[in-house]
Amino acid sequence: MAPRALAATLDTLPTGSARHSSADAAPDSARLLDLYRMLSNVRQLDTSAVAWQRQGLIPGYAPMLGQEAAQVGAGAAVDKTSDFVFPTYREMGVAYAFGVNMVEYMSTHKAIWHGGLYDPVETHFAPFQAVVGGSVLHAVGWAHGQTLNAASTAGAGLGVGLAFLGDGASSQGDVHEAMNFAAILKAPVVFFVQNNGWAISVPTEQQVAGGSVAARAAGYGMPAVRVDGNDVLAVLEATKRAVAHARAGLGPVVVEAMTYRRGPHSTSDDPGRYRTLDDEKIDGGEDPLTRFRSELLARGVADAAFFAGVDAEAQRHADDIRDGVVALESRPGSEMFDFVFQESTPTLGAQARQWREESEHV
Amino acid sequence: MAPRALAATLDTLPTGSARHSSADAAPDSARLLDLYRMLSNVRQLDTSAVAWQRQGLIPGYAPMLGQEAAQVGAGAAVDKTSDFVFPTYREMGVAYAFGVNMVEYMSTHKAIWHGGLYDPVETHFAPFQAVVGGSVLHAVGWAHGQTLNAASTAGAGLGVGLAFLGDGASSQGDVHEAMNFAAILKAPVVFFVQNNGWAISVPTEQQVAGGSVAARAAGYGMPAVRVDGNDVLAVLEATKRAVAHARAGLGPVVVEAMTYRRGPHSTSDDPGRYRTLDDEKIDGGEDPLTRFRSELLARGVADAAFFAGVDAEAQRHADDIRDGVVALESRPGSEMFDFVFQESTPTLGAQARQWREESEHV
Amino acid sequence: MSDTLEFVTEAATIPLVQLSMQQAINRALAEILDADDRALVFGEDVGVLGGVFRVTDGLQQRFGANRVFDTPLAESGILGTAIGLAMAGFHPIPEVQFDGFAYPAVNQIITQLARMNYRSRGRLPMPVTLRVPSFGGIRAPEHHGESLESLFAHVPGLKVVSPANPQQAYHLLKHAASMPDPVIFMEPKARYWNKGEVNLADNEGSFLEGSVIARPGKHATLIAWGAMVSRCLQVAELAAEDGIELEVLDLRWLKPIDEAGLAASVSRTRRAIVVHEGPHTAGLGAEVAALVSQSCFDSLRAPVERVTGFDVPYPSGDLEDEYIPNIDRILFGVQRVLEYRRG
Amino acid sequence: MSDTLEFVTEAATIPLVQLSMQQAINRALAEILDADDRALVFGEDVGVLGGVFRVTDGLQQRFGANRVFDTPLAESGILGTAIGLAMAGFHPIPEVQFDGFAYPAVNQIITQLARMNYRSRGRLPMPVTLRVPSFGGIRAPEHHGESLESLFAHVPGLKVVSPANPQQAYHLLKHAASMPDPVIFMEPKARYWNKGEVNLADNEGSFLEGSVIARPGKHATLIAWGAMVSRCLQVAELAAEDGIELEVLDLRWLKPIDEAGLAASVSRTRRAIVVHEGPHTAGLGAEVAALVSQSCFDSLRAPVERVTGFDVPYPSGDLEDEYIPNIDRILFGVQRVLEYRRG
Ligand SMILES: Cc1ncc(C[n+]2csc(CCOP(=O)(O)OP(=O)(O)O)c2C)c(N)n1
Ligand SMILES: Cc1ncc(C[n+]2csc(CCOP(=O)(O)OP(=O)(O)O)c2C)c(N)n1
Ligand SMILES: [Mg+2]
Ligand SMILES: [Mg+2]
Repeated sequence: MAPRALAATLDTLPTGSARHSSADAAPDSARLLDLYRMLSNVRQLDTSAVAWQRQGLIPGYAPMLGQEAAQVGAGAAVDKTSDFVFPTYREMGVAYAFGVNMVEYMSTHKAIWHGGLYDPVETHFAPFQAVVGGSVLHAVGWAHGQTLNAASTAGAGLGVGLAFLGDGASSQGDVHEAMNFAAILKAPVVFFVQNNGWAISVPTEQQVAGGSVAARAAGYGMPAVRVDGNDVLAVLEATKRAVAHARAGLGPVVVEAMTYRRGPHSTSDDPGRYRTLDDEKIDGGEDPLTRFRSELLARGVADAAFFAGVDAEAQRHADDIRDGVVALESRPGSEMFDFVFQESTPTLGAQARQWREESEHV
Repeated sequence: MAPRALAATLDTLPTGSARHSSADAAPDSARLLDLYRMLSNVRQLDTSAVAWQRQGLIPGYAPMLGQEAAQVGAGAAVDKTSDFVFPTYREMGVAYAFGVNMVEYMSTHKAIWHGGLYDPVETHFAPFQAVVGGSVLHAVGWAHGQTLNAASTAGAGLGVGLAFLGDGASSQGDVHEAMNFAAILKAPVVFFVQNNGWAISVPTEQQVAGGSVAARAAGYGMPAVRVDGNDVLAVLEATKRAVAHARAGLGPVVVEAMTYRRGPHSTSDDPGRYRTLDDEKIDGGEDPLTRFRSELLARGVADAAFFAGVDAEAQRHADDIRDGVVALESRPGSEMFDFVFQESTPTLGAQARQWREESEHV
Repeated sequence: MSDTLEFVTEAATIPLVQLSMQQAINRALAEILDADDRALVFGEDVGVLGGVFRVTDGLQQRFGANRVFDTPLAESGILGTAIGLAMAGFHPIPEVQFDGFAYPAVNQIITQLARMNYRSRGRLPMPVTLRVPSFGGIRAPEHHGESLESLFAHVPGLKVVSPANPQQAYHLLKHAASMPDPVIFMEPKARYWNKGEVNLADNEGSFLEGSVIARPGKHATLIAWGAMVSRCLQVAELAAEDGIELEVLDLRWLKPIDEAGLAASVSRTRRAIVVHEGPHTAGLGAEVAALVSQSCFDSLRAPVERVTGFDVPYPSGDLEDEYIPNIDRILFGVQRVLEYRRG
Repeated sequence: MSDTLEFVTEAATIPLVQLSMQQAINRALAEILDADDRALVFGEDVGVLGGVFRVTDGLQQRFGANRVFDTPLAESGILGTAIGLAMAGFHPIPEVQFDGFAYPAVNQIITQLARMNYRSRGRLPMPVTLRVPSFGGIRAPEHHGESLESLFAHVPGLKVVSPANPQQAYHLLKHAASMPDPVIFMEPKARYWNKGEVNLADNEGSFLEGSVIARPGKHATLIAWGAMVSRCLQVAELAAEDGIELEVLDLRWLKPIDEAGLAASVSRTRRAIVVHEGPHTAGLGAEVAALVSQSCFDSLRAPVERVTGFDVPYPSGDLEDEYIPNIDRILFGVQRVLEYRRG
């Protein structure tokens, strides 16, 4: 079996269908180096977070090892000011590329607050989502809202909703409803599928009938791009084109990034029970960071010294984030009651008072 | 706009992929006359049921006017002994073609028993289903059960589940989950879609992104046939091929019968609020019964006298069924409690006793 | 916070009109759409058709297909889209066509709509008013007569209200749509066509909160909501002929429940019967009975009676009147609390 | 029908083994699959992996991928398929991976699984046992600590049970799987790893029905289920040091509820505290409190106390111990019922 990332690609997205200056321009060398910087930082942070869990600093974590190119490429393709990201529980790399405060992001893995402590409105990065497929419809609704807003404002291109989902999530009814709603509403949303080969222990072959989520798009009259998800430049380009298409009001697009979950599903998972190290080697293919390093060397825009410097910097950065995570304190129990409603109720107020009396003895 | 039934057809079902004696044989003239007999009876009964509602004999009814060819063709294509039909609330014509006792079938419309009084086990016709898309997954589970049974028995062809759904139902998440499960499990199930142009007041164009439910099948790696749903022979042939494919263990098939809901959604609906009579004329095309009459005349297997005789017979038959429906009595209130469980509970027993004391004063 | 209906008619020189509940809700929706350009109405058949009950009649014509639109046939899709629209700053007022078809949306309602404000630490409020034609009594097909109030009331993050008459329907819907939190608005479909007097003048907030005494009395309190309120009023009429004065408390808000209003009434009457259509076990009547049994422990002279639907699936039209609490069954419940003697 | 645990250990010369609840359930599943070739186990990751909690460990290897299989990631699909398999004569034992992920299946559970026997007038029974790892206490991500018992108990056509220890898990699961009706089997995931003595010998039916007295006492009855039973036993230990003898009633069957067992215990102790993890309003504690307040109206010396989760979304791990009834909060509840004086 060949590396999954190299699976036959599919591209039904009309090229140049939408004028998109940014997407047309191939990334210049500064941009290329910046992409590597992000990849290196994300890799470092992901590896560190796994270590934090082993050290007991955080109770659990969902590694994205191997998906760095897919996540950094996607995150780098959207506009922090006009677009909105709807992540799952594994989009640490997108959060990083999108500029989310990573200590606030990691707070969810420290069991401090389910949605994370970052501000979704300021960051345009929706709260951490633990329901598989749960937020895909939200992206469609949010995106349709941009269309409705545009009806009143000048047509300066639409804000785009970027919905993240996995191969497993594609089985959920909500994802079908989301794709159908989006196509009917012509909503500016991009369904970004990270097909990483696994849903916990279930391989894509037993999950996605037909073998490709991108191939489903045609059934909704939607364009789709299936791309090598371990090639950061390919992902960046494909996502930019998809976003430009949606931004131009031409409707939703599916991007399926073929990648591989090189690590366990989560720190409590044991992949040895359902796949061998050989499988991992063959299916995983070449490490996306190694690939991009070779690419940069080939292009002559970077050298070993650059990589060493960036990687060391990433290590320091991860250590700083660790300090921040260590310093994170639990939220007061009173916040259980504070955020249930915008306007609390007498019943809830009474429960909060009783909790204070019995648990805080005040 | 052209009649919907003549919409471009689609056929990805490998011909002869499965040996299917019955399906190969073109219907002989006896069979042709029998099909007309069914069409005539279904038309007559449907028209009568609408009248019964106006007369106050039944509180409501969901007419299938215009869908006779689709339903009779589908119903005639399956095997009463080995296969199982999973209807919606509008499959009166399938029930008739399948030999369900029509008085027992109509009991649901007399508000006597939601599922109908017919025996689903004996008739291989599942209870009347009021949840849109609600029973499609049941067909998949039942069909997979046939595969599991076959594992133990000799491979004499699999029982096939025939799931009925409408264009509107195709939007439900459950239908997506059903198609994906079926394709993954290679379950012997045929998804028979009656695309009748409307989901109450919502036209297919605002419902089915991409325009065709059959076109969705490819995304699951499933074959599909889109057929003129007002041509009873075309429907019969397409469904037979689909059933043969599934029976041979080659997996699920989607059949989309393009037809038209010529009547209101139900006797309480007022189509004048969302479509014009002209729309109905153009979109509806030629009456499926008229079409089949011409066909039989052209083939010279029937003449006006035959049609007159059959239609008169159908009228008498409908009257007999009406007598049966008139004679149907309400079920005793005690049955509210009798069928909740196979093994009742102390709580429910106490409620039943109290009901008897207070409502039957015994 | 309990208020008597007299309160309404007291105030003089205020615009009174006769409206059915269906008209009152339609009028409220029109006023909401008119006053709040972020408000959106959508669902199955709510646009061109104006809803299967005509509750949204004329709204699309008046406010356009951007503000009032039909969706594909998928309830989870409707709720999930509403959540995203709320995140984009809109005030969605979606409809699910019938109670029983809220079930496909339960995952989005419970895990998303009810929690987004909490999950986002108050940064993503969900000002969503979900209209659900509810309860039974219209001889409809299966799943068209369900009572989901106890399911919804149990969900942290939701508020739940059900109007008993046109006056309340008009004002409570406008109030719900003005709230920054998700509200499930349960419309007693069996009462859509009953006309009643509607006072269009704004009432101060207090009128919109808590329960109301639909009829004062002193021998026992009938506690009900939705379509059961008018039935309890009938029962009170009949009982009055025998000199039994029943108080009828219209709970209205099923979450939060007006605990003070319940306690005030029952501590006076010292006897209570809670009446609802939904199944008995773990129905909202259990919560009401538990609250009253606690708050009125000293004054109660008899156990709180629950006259409810049975623990059976909502039956077909012919058996509807056997399932829904009817006058006889409610009177038996009244008799039990009045005749109760400590053993 | 209430029974004491002594009953179990009384009987001599019967095979006793030490098992964790996870092992006990795994063993019960193996015996069910072995004895009933129509039984099927399926769900997400239950096959090769053996379940995220290893509850189905080794079953696929032993019984093959036709009897024990992984499904695509869709809970409604899992339940809908189970219903169809039951129609085909199988005995499905599906799993939803976590409580919070039963919500996407609620429509199939309520409108289909719970009603098919009724809709078909008894011709299409649904011998489906749905395993749901339930309740909180393991510091997991969002939606991994929910209590759905009041939602399920309210649904006509469902039976609901939750074991408190390995002995019950083993026998109740085998019993549930032998029933011709749908049973929701709620496994207290926080107790998966606690070992306990399991008596493998069959017990007569009576042992499998109704509630059990986990600890006898005379001053008040603590009513609990699932993981709260062991916590209430701790509380009883502590209270005993102060001479307060608390009876601990393990409800076990959440539908049907053992009304007789509840009445028998509380009419003796004359005081009751019901404890559960789920949110307070319309929680199953309301049903228990309503039943006890009625059946023990004359003997109760204090209002029934409810010590429960709050009406807030199940919080993140750090706040878990503030949300789930802890020993302090339960003791406060005990104190309230013991110190109550009629005003
Ligand atoms: C509705 C729902 N069902 C089940 C789960 C448990 N679960 C968490 S992640 C996961 C697998 C998801 O696979 P995929 O969508 O491919 O994303 P990946 O984990 O590969 O990133 C499962 C089954 C869940 N969180 N939500
Ligand atoms: C889950 C669900 N949602 C909504 C409804 C209300 N409803 C009944 S039929 C119908 C339209 C169905 O359209 P379609 O699937 O095309 O079937 P048709 O009526 O055209 O035969 C709707 C919305 C329902 N019965 N079930
Ligand atoms: Mg995956
Ligand atoms: Mg249709």
